[in-house]
Amino acid sequence: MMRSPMPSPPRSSAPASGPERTSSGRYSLWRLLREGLAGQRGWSHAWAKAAPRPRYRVVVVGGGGHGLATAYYLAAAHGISDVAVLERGPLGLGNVARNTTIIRSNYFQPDNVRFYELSLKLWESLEHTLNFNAMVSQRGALNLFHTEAQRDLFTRRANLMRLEGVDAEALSREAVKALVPLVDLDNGRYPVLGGFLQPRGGTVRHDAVAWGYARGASEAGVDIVEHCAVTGIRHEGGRVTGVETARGFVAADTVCLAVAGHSSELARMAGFELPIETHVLQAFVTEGLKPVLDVVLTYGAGHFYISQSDKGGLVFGGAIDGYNTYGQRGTLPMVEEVTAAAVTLLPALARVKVLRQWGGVMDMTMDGSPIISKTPLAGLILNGGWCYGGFKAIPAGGFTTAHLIAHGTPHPVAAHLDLARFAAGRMVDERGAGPFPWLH
Amino acid sequence: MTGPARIAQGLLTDPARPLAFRFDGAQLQGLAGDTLASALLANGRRLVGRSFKYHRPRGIVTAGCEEPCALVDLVDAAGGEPNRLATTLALHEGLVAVSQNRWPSLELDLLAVNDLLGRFLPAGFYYKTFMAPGWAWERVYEPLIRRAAGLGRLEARVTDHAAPAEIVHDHADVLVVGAGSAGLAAAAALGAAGLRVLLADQDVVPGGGTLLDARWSDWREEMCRRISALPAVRALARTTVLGAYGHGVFAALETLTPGERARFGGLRERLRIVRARRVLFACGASERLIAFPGNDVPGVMLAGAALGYLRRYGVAVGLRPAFFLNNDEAYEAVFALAEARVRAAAVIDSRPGAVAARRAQEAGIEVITDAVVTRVLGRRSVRAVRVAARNGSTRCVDADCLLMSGGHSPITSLACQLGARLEWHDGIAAFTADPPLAVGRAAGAARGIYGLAAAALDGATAARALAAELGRTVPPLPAGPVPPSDRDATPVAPLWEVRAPGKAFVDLQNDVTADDVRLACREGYEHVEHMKRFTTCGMATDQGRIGGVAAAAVLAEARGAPLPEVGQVKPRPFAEPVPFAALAGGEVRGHFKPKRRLPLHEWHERAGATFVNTGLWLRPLVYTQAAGWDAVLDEARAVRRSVGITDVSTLGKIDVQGPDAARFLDFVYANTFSTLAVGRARYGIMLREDGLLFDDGTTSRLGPTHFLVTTTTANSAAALEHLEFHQQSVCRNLDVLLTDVCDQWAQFAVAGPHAREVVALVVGDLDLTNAAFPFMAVAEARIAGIAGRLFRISFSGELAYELAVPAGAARTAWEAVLAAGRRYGIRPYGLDALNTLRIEKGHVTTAELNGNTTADDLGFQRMLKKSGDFIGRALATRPGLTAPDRLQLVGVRPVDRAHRLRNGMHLVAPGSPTASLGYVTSSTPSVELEGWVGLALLAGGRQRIGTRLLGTSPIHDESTEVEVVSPHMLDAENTRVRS
Amino acid sequence: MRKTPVSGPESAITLATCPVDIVELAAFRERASDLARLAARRDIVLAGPGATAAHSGRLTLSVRPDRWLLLMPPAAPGASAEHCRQLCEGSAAAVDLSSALAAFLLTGPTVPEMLARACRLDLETRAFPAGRAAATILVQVPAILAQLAAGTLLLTPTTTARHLHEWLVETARPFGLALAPDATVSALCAEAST
Amino acid sequence: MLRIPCPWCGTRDEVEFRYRGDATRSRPAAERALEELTRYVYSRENPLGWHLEWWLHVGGCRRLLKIERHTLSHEIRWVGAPDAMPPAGKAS
Repeated sequence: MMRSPMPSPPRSSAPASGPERTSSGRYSLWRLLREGLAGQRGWSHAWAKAAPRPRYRVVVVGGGGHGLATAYYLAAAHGISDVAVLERGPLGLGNVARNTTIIRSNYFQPDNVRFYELSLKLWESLEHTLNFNAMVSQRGALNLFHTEAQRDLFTRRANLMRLEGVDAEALSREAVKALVPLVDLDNGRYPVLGGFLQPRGGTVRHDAVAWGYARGASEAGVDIVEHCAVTGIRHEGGRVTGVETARGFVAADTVCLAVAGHSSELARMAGFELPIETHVLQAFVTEGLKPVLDVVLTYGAGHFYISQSDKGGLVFGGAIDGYNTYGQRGTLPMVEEVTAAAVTLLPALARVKVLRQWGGVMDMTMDGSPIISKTPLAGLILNGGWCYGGFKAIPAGGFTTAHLIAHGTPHPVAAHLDLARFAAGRMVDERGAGPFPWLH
Repeated sequence: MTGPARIAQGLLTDPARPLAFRFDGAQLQGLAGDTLASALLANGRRLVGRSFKYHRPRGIVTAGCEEPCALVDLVDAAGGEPNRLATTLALHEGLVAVSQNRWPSLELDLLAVNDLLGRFLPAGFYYKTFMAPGWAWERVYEPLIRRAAGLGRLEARVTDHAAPAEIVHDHADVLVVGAGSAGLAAAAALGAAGLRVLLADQDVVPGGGTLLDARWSDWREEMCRRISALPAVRALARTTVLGAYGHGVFAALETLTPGERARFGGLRERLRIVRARRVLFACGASERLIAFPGNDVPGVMLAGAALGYLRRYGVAVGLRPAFFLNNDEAYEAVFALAEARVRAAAVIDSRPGAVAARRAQEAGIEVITDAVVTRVLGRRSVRAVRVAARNGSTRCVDADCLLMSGGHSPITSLACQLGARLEWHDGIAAFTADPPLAVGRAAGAARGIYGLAAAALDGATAARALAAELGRTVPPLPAGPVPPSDRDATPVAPLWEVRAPGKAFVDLQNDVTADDVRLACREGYEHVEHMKRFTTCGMATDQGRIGGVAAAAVLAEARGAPLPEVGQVKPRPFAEPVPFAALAGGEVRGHFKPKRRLPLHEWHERAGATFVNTGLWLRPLVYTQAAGWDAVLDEARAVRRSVGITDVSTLGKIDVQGPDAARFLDFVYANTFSTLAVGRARYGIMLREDGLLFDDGTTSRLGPTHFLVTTTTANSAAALEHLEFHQQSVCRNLDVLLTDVCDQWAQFAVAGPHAREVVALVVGDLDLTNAAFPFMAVAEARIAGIAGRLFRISFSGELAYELAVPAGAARTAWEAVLAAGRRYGIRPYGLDALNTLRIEKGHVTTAELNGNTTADDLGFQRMLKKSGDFIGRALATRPGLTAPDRLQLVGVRPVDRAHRLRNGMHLVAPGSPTASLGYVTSSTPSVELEGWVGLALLAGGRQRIGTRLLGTSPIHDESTEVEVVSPHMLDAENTRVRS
Repeated sequence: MRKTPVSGPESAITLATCPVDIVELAAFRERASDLARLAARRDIVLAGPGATAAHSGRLTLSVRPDRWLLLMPPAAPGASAEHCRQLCEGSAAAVDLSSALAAFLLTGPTVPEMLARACRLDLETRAFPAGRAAATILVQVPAILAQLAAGTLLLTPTTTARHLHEWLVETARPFGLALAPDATVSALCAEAST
Repeated sequence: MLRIPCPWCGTRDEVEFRYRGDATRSRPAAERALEELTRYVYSRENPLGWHLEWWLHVGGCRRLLKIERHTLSHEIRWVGAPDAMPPAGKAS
């Protein structure tokens, strides 16, 4: 009974606008069985493949997790379905498809705890909201600590979470060992002193999040337009009027950028710069194994975190490479660093084989926290700056961005993520690393 | 006898050296030189595993690293290894392997029921169900799915030592990937041109395709001889290039021979990081499957694999093989097996006719042209195949194995990682990819030039071009054995799938069928990346090597788009699965990070210190092994009451010299140093450019143009970089030099009311009276006769001196102080006591300098200079950094003195117990005050001094009322430090 | 087909500690030539960039622009630095690093092959001949390498020297390792290229 | 993996260097408007393309290098001293 109750946003009952669409129908075990008898021939497109219309009330640029979730909540929670999501390639192949699938809400800044907790609550009801099983698996997120200073920091964080009504537990060394028998508590260099567990943390099948939101948005009347690169942002008198695309001009009252990793490029089209640098974050997966790791585990003496997917592969990652790059690929020094931490903490992995490495490019902000904000250009909304925390934030990011678009004012749990905070000195700096994105 | 199917002498096997091994409990025999797969086949074993999803019986499909099915768990004393490929696993005496993913046994697997339910379990079925009730996913469905999924088994046990591993760094002018005919010809030519060449080949011996054709052995031997004679060419067998990383960097995995393994302490493989000016991809092409119903039955194999087993190990994969193919290259297997008296039951060629088909017919082999296999009869082994000709006729061919070939795909993954674009060629029905010329080239089958002779020629041509680009010329090479010329061939005719009832697999390891691909397309997952992710096609350990193009072709047909437009999924490293140990190298566990030891580490050790990791440093925490506060407080008490000594050598120390040294320090510090007198020290704070505190420490002026900066231990490396960065950028016109002298100087604090008397005894002829050597004085001094420095600075709040001597003389100085202090009961004190002392005094460390605090937050507002530019000056004035409700440094004490504080405890107002107002950063039982004392960062803290709040630690279920006090809880007037 | 197998134990590696005083001379802005002139007066040859030089029983090497490390026989703590300070006459900072850097000497034909297990530089003879010096990182700690006629000199910070020394001993073992008696500065200078 | 041609040390692996970010802006003096300093500290061009950036060679000569590197291909086409600028005409 880990799930905490959260009313799912109302689904719009307004008829779909735009091109005629065939619904993919409701998913259920019974339908699956029925289709099985019929050779699985009755399924149709999970989301309608729309062509862009000349104008929309809202154009969302970026068909990734945040863009699709924003469009979904605009339609489902605010009744705004005159919306297009424009994606330059096929949807859902950016960072939503390149992360390590972790969800959690353990943060140091009270505002961040509230924001990510909203997200966690939305995750908990996601399959019912979307009628799409994204396999939200609340198996627990465990942070190990190796020094007393680290214990103090995590104590402070866990206490804050508890004050905010979020789950957090301190674990002894023995409890860590019981939960993760693979861990070598002594490990030769930085012994594990204990751990902090967020039982409601866990993993989600990442691709399914994009597909589920796309399907939900599409059924609610949103046009999802793939292979439609935005090449310019048109504005007049300080107000956005629409976007130039590879498939012609698309007018809009509001344009929302949800292109984390490439926010700076889009902002440049709109004529301003952002407090963002683009960096690559790598991830890795091993061959499939029978169940051997039941939590999301984070090492505290190096950059390394790991979980086991339902398919059996160990999915793991480390820190960003630390220099500006748009190259969505893995690099070598990080391989050594991450795997060294893995073998140190979990020596039984020594003979397990790593299959693939890949990279996703992140919007790294100057304080390590995201941006959901109005911009210097009226009518242009930014959802970006996700650093490496974008995946877990998808539901809340979409939900609060939709709120900002629909109401013109920030959602209370995302108000601290405004763009003006940098000039004002209201940074939301989890690590205290300062305006050095490569240190966050 | 080493197996009934061993019909000939293999190129690699040694009939004189039989090896015993076990598979699933059965005791079997193979030969030295065998792989586990060849030994199993020699023993007539077909069934080696169960498939991932449907638990269908599976056998060996290939003879190399592209193997999708023959994965086994290796069992040995060291805990074993899951998911080893039988096809690349060298057999050794006593090897024990077990099959995977079956229960209770390989022969009888109950989960094979999934195969019968397959119609209800299409690709992505799990996205559409298991959604209700909400709690059931984690409790019921997911555990079931997880248990059924996964392949190999890993024992979760902790070994007591790290597996041996090493990373070796290599450099070359040209890296040649692959030692087939193209690679050998190229390496010989490049070497002759005087270039440094690294020739890497994944096979146990060089030769590639030439190993499978007896006519090429002379040529191969001559090339190997030439290469051996060239000192600048290094040839590495058993070495797979795993990934291409740009800037000429490649990672390669070398598997060690048993001899080398023994010499290197059991090392199994080493990772090589190769830096090369150019690369030549001569990595060949890989054979493809054809999707038809039953293409996964044990005994259905790639034709090239059958040829490999025969030539390399002398093993016949069957005695009555049928062939199903669409290209002439695959006929090599037909002919070779026939030569070994294994006659084909029939060759089913999808083409209406071909040069090779005619040759086969001339040799008396039945070739059924213009026909396809529509079904395989047999479940655990092939019994017969059903053949349908284009003209509508069908027949059944009895056979004990079916050897298929859907053509060949040049291996392009490394080139693609370097930005090469895939290009489709109808002539070979395959994609090729040419790397950018600045990076290198591809040659031979790797770029679609098939035929050993053509590839050898292509390799030599590429070598000449590369040599020229690198400023060398390939000299005329001595005439060697003339290689046989390639036979005429009829081009491949694309054939990806035979549509007939039943499961036709495009990904054998992940159990993805052609129907799954079509379902994905029907549901809109029609981009090749979407299809991959929806069906998991190509995501298994073999990365879809043999079925990837077929899957793309099925998708293309379903989309009604040409195959080149559909493309292939983007290849990512690694070319083959790599053990963690190999990637990690030797810097793991005890060597994960260097240990940084104090000059007096051994002394502290002998004195019984408990050490604590702070960054890389090992520091004495307290001089006892016992837990608890008693010893800490005893040490701290000695300082407060008499005298103590502590090792502060970990502080960062930077020597700053030059005519502009003072100007530089004025810029990097928020306070002023140009006004500091020679022979004086000053506490300084550095800000980041964003106005927040970066670091603090004492800076001394040793001469008019000579300063010594100290930084915190935690920030020492970052502070040096921060200063160097600014010195070389913003301040590059200043004449100032920075030198890291952290390791040069051992530094000790001698603190306590008797510090002066003790220090006076070890410092010769220096007047230590307040008048001559007041608080914050600095002097060169002879310390126990050693040229050193004396500072009168205090972190503890007591009368204190810091003594610095060259680290090599640390012991002499330290022991001199101890001897001098004996009469005062001097005690060494560790980090914990140091912390107790500084908390009482209200001094901050990194717990408070946490990157989110300003000078004002910590009470340093008066230190900011009023005039002149310095780092962080402007941005520190922003409203967010000067707001009155910011977290400010205060002291806290429990109202009930018997209660304790905790670091990380939050402070709340009694009226709103869930709204955090701040938190305790540091706390300790006090020596001088009753009970616990703590430092806290508290919203509007200075305004709250004198009020009471609740300190709460929900995770400990603790709450206590605290009074907010000044952070300077002891001797706020600083009389002690000035005494 | 490995034609150059990892060399056998017969080609052993020797490892020696070098007791030396080390002083860094760092020239002030545009005073490098003054420093060179003053040094020459005392028979000290300042090595070129990335090079070593030996003269009159002292070894200099340069791995940072306008900075030189002087290696000389050990004297009383601080004495060598003081000597250098006087020599510079204000043209350079003379900073004592005798206690900051530990020095090891490795000899044997397989030293480059052994060091390639940590060293990212190309130490092959043609790429790193005698007379060359370079600063780099070995097993995560700073290291200065100098190729001398006497062998490969390795300077590394003292507080992590044990870490590197342990690594050297462990890694050299399969190559055949002999611990040699201390090497003096004059041994380091022997036949070194100038 | 980047291989950075250090003018003092030769070409070295990226692990020897510490990245110090965007090198296109020079620091305005503190007397200048707060806005200008805010831009200097927080605002980034962050181009997909050629990028001028600082790297400190901490594992070698400890010199600060100014490098022009492509953020997609990672090609490095110019390396210079802190006060140098890449040849004109290569700015984009």
